[in-house]
Amino acid sequence: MTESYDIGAVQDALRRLAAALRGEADRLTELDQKVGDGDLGITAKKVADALDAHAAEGGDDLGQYIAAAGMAANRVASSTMGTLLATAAMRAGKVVKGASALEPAQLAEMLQAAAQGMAERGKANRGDKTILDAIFPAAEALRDAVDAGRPLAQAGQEMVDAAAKGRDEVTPLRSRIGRAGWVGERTEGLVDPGCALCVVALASLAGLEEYR
Amino acid sequence: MTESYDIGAVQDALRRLAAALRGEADRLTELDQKVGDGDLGITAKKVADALDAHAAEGGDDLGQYIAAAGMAANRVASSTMGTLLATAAMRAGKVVKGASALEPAQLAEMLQAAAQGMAERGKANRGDKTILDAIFPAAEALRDAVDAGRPLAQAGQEMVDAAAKGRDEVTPLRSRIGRAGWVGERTEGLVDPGCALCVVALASLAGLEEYR
Amino acid sequence: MRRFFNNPDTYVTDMLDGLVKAYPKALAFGDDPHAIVRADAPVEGKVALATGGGSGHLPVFLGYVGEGMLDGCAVGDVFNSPTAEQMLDVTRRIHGGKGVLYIYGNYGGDVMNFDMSTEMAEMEDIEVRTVIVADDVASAGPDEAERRRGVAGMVFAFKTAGAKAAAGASLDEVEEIAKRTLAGTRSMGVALSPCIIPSVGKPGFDLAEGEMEIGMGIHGEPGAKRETLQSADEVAERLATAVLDDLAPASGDRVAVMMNGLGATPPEDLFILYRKVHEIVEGRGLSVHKAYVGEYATSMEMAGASLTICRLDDELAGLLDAPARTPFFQEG
Amino acid sequence: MRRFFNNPDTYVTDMLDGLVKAYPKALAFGDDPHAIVRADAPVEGKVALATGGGSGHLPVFLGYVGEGMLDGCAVGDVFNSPTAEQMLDVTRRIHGGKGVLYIYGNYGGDVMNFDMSTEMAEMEDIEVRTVIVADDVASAGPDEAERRRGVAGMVFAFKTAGAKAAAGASLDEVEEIAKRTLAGTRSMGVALSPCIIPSVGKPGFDLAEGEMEIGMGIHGEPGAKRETLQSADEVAERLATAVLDDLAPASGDRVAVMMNGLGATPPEDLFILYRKVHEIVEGRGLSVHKAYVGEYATSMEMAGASLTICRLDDELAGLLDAPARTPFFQEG
Ligand SMILES: Nc1ncnc2c1ncn2[C@@H]1O[C@H](COP(=O)(O)OP(=O)(O)O)[C@@H](O)[C@H]1O
Ligand SMILES: Nc1ncnc2c1ncn2[C@@H]1O[C@H](COP(=O)(O)OP(=O)(O)O)[C@@H](O)[C@H]1O
Ligand SMILES: [Mg+2]
Ligand SMILES: [Mg+2]
Ligand SMILES: [Mg+2]
Ligand SMILES: [Mg+2]
Repeated sequence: MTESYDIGAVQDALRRLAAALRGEADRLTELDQKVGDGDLGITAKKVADALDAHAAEGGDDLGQYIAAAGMAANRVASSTMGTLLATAAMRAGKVVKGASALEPAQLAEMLQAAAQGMAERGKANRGDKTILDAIFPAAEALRDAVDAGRPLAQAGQEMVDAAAKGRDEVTPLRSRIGRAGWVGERTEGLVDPGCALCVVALASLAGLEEYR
Repeated sequence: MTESYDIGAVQDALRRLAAALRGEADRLTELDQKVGDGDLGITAKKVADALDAHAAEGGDDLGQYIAAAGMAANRVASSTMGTLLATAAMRAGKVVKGASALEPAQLAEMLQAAAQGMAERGKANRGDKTILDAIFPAAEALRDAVDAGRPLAQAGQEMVDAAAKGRDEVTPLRSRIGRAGWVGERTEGLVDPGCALCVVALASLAGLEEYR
Repeated sequence: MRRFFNNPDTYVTDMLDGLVKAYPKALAFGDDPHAIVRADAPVEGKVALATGGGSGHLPVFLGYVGEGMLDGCAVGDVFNSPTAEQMLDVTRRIHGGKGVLYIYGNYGGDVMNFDMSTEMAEMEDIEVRTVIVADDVASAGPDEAERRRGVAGMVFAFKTAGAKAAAGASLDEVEEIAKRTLAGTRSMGVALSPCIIPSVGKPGFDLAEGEMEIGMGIHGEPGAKRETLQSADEVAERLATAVLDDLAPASGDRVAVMMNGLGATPPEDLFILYRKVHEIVEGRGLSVHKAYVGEYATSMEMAGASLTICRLDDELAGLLDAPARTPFFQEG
Repeated sequence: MRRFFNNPDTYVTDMLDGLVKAYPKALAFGDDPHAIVRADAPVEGKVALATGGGSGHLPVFLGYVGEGMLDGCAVGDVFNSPTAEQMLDVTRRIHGGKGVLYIYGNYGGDVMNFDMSTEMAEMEDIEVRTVIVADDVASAGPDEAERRRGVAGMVFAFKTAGAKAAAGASLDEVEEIAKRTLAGTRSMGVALSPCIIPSVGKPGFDLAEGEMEIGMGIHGEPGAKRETLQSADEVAERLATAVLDDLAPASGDRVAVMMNGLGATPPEDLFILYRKVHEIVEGRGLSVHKAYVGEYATSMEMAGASLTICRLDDELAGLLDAPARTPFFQEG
C-alpha cells in the first residue's frame, strides 16, 4: 500500500499551515523587527486567512488547486515573503498538474520545485541567510528519505530537522540580501525570520505542530 | 518779499525728512508691532535711503523732481505706507509741474493734493484711524495760515500742531482698515503708526525736528 | 527651517533667476528682475493680461504666464506687493495695442500699487482695466463680499480671460469674461501647519499637530475657527458646504472644481478630499465639467488644502478647455 | 500627523477612487481597484507600457499613465509592492497585440511580483519585457550599479519609451529606448524631514530641523551621510557633482535636468536649487535641452529634493519633446 494524499488531505494540510502561521505570527514579527521592517507576522496572518478561505473550497486538479492557493496568498500579501510563498505554491502545484492524489515522490518533487522557485524569484544564493538556507536542505532531506523508501512520517521528521539545522547554521552569519542586508553586521547571531517561518510551515505540513 | 523754495531748499527738506524718518524708525516699528506687522520702521528707513539718494541729484522742474522722489520711495517700499508716501509725493509734484521755485500758496496746495492722493489711493475715510486723520487737518491748517498771510514759519507750526491733534483725536478709536483693522478692539487707545509718521514727517519738513 | 535657499535677501531674485534659466524659451525678464513676461511679449493685436503679488504662492502668480493665459506678472518679495513701477514695467512690455487687463487678489498693498501703476500707464496712453479677485468666503460675509481675500479662484479667471484674449476679443470682452468667471467662483481653505518666510526664519503663528484652522488665509490670516483635525471626508464636507452654500448654484449647473494643495499636503491626500467633494457636488445635482487636483496656489510649506468651485456656462466651459501652455499649467 | 485621510486601511483605495472620479475620461480601473489603465486601453497595434509600485510617490507611478507615456499601472499600498495578480490585470487590459514593456524601480518586492506577473502573462501568450530603473547613485557604487534603487529618473524612461511606442515602434525598439535612456540617467536626493505612512502614524525615522541626509531614499532608506543643512547653492553643488561624476558626460553633450521636490519643499526653493545646478551643468560644457522643475516623484510630505540628469542624443531629445497627455504630465 502506498501512502497518498487526496484533496481532503491537502485541505487539512492547508488548514494546519494556516493555524501554525497565525500562531507564530507574533514571534515572526519580533524576529523581523530586529532585522527588517517587522511586517512578517502581518504577512503570516494575511496568508493564513487566504489559505483558510482557499481550504474552504475544493478542487479536482490538485496541481491547479495548490497553485491557486499561492495566487490567493499573493493577492493579500505582496511583501517579499508573501511573494516567495506564492511562488513556492505555484511551482509546487505546477509539477503535479492534473493529479488527483499525491504520492511521496511527488511531495518530494513539489518541495524541490518550491525551493527552486523561491531561489529563482528572489535571485538569492544559499548562504545569503534567507529562507533558502532552510528550504533547500529540507527538500534534499525529504527526497533522500523518500528515495530510500522510509515511511512518510519519518521522512517528514527528517525534512523538518534539516530545515531547523539549516536555520541554525546561518544564524551566526551576516544577512546579505533584502532589508536585513542593509542592517549588516548587527544581524550576526540573530535568527533569519524567513528561516524561522520555513521551519514552522514545514512542521505544520508534516503534522509536527509542536516543532519550532 | 515773498518767501520761496528753490531746488536747494527742496533738497534740504528731503534730507531733513530722511533724517527724521531714520531717527524715528524704531519707534514706528514699535507702534506697528502693536497693531500691525511691525514693518513700518523698515519702510521708513528704506524711504529715507531713497530720499537721500534722490536729494543727491538735482532737477530743474521742481514738480517733476518731487514726483520722482515719490517714485524712488515706492521702488524700495511697496508696503502700504511706502505706496501712500509715494502717491503723496507724486500728487504734490503734479500740482507744481514746471515750477522752478515754490511759494507758500503752492506748498499748501501740494499738501492738500498729497492728502487727497492718499485718500484716493487707500480708499479710507477720515475717522478710520489712518494717516488721513493727521494729514487732512494738517493740510487744512496750512492752507488757512497761508491764506491768512501768516509767515511760513508760523504756518508750519500750525500745520504740525494740527497733525498732532488729529493723531491724538483718533488714538482712542478703533482702527477700521488695513492690518490694524483685523486687530479690532485691541487698537483702542493705541497711537496709529501712520499718524505718528505723518507728524514726524511734517515736522521735519517744517524744520521742527524736535517735534514728536 | 527645513528649506533650501541662500540668503533671505536674495530669495526672490535667486528664485526668479532659476525660473528664467529653466524656461528660457517661455519667460523673460523686464527691465526690473521682478517683472516677468512671456518671452514673445508683446503679442501685437491681443489684449494683454497681467497679474502680480507677493512671492511664496507658486504657481500663483507668475506660473500662469504663457500662451493662452497671462502675458506678464510683477513679483514682490515673499508675501509682499511688488511696486507700482514693477507693474508698470510689465504693463509696458506686454501691451500689444489693445489694452491691458489686471487680474489680481484683493490685498491692500497690491490694490494700491496696481492703482498707481494704472495711473502711470494711462499717462503713457495704455488703457488699463482691473478685475480684483475676492473669492475666499471665509474672509468676509456675503454682505461685504467685496472685502474678501483673493485665493486660488484667480486661476479660473486667468484661464478664461486668457483664452478669450487669445481668441482675439476686445478689452471690454476680456474684462467681462474675467468678471463673469469670478462672479461664479468661491473658495475656502483649511490649514494644518504654518509656513515660514525665509527673511523671518520662524513660523508666523502656531498650529499644533492635530489642529486645523478652517478658513485660514494664504498668508496665515486667521480663519473662521481653530478645531481638532477631522477625517478627510468631514473636512471635505465642511469646505464644500461653505463654498456651495455661498455660491448657491442651481441644480443642473455645470461646475469646475479645484482641490488645491497649500504646499506640504501630498497629492494622495488631495484625491481623498476630492473624492468626497465630488460626491457632494454631484449630490447637489451639479455636474463636474472638469476637476483640478494638485498645487495651483500655495503658501510655501504650509500643510493644508483649499477648495474652489466655479460655475460655468457654455462659453466659460469652452474657455477653460481652450489650449494653454505655461511652465506650470497646460491645457488642450 | 498633519494629513487628510479617513481610515488608514482605505487610504489607497480612497485615493484611487478620487483619482478616477477626477479624471474619468483619462483613467479607468481594471478588475482590481489597484489596477489603473488608460481609459482607452488597450490601444490596438501599439506596444503597451506598464509600471507599478507602492503608493505615496505621486505623480510616480500612476500619474504618468496617459497618451504618449504609460498604458497602465499597478498600485500597491503605501511603500508596498502591488501583487503579481494586480500587475497581470494591468498587463491583460493594456496588451494591444504588440507586447508589453514593464518599467519600474529596483525594489525587491516589486521585482519579484513583476517577475511573477511576467510568468503568468506568458502563459497567456502575452510577450513581456522588463527594464528596471536603478538611477540613484547614492544607493550603491558604480561597481555594483545594478543594485541601485530606482527614483525619479524613471520618468525620463516613461517619456522616451512611451513616445517611441506611440510612434508605432516594435517591442524591441521600445525596450532599447528605455534602456538607452536609463543608461544615461543618474539621480541623487537630499531629505530634510521624514514622512509618515498613514497606517503607521508616526515618522519612520528622525531628522531634526537643521539637519539634512544626503542620499536618502524615497522611503527613508539611509543615505550617504547626515550633515548640517547647508545653503541651497552648496546642496545643489553636492547633488550635481555626485550625479555628473557618476554619469561622466562629455563636454558638448546635451542633457535634460530634473530638479524634483520630495513633497513639502516649495517650488520656489526648487528654482533656487535649479539655478545653481544649471550653472554647474553649463560650467561642465553641457547644454540643457530641457529643465523639469517641480514634483515628479515624491515621498508624501517629506521635505527635500532630488536631482536627475539624463544624457540625450538626437533621438532621445526628440522623444522627450514629443506630445504627451496624462493627468499629471503634459508635453507639446
Ligand atoms: N531575495 C530574497 N530571496 C529569498 N528570500 C529572501 C529574499 N529577501 C528576503 N528574503 C527572506 O524574506 C524574509 C523577510 O520577509 P519579509 O518580512 O516579507 O520581507 P520584506 O518586509 O522586506 O518585504 C527574510 O528573513 C528572508 O528570509
Ligand atoms: N487704506 C488705507 N488708507 C490710508 N492709510 C492706511 C490704509 N491702510 C493703512 N493705512 C495707514 O498705514 C499704516 C500702516 O502702514 P504699513 O505698516 O506700511 O502697513 P502694512 O504693513 O499693513 O502694509 C497705518 O498705521 C495707517 O495709518
Ligand atoms: Mg519584513
Ligand atoms: Mg515589508
Ligand atoms: Mg506694517
Ligand atoms: Mg507690511
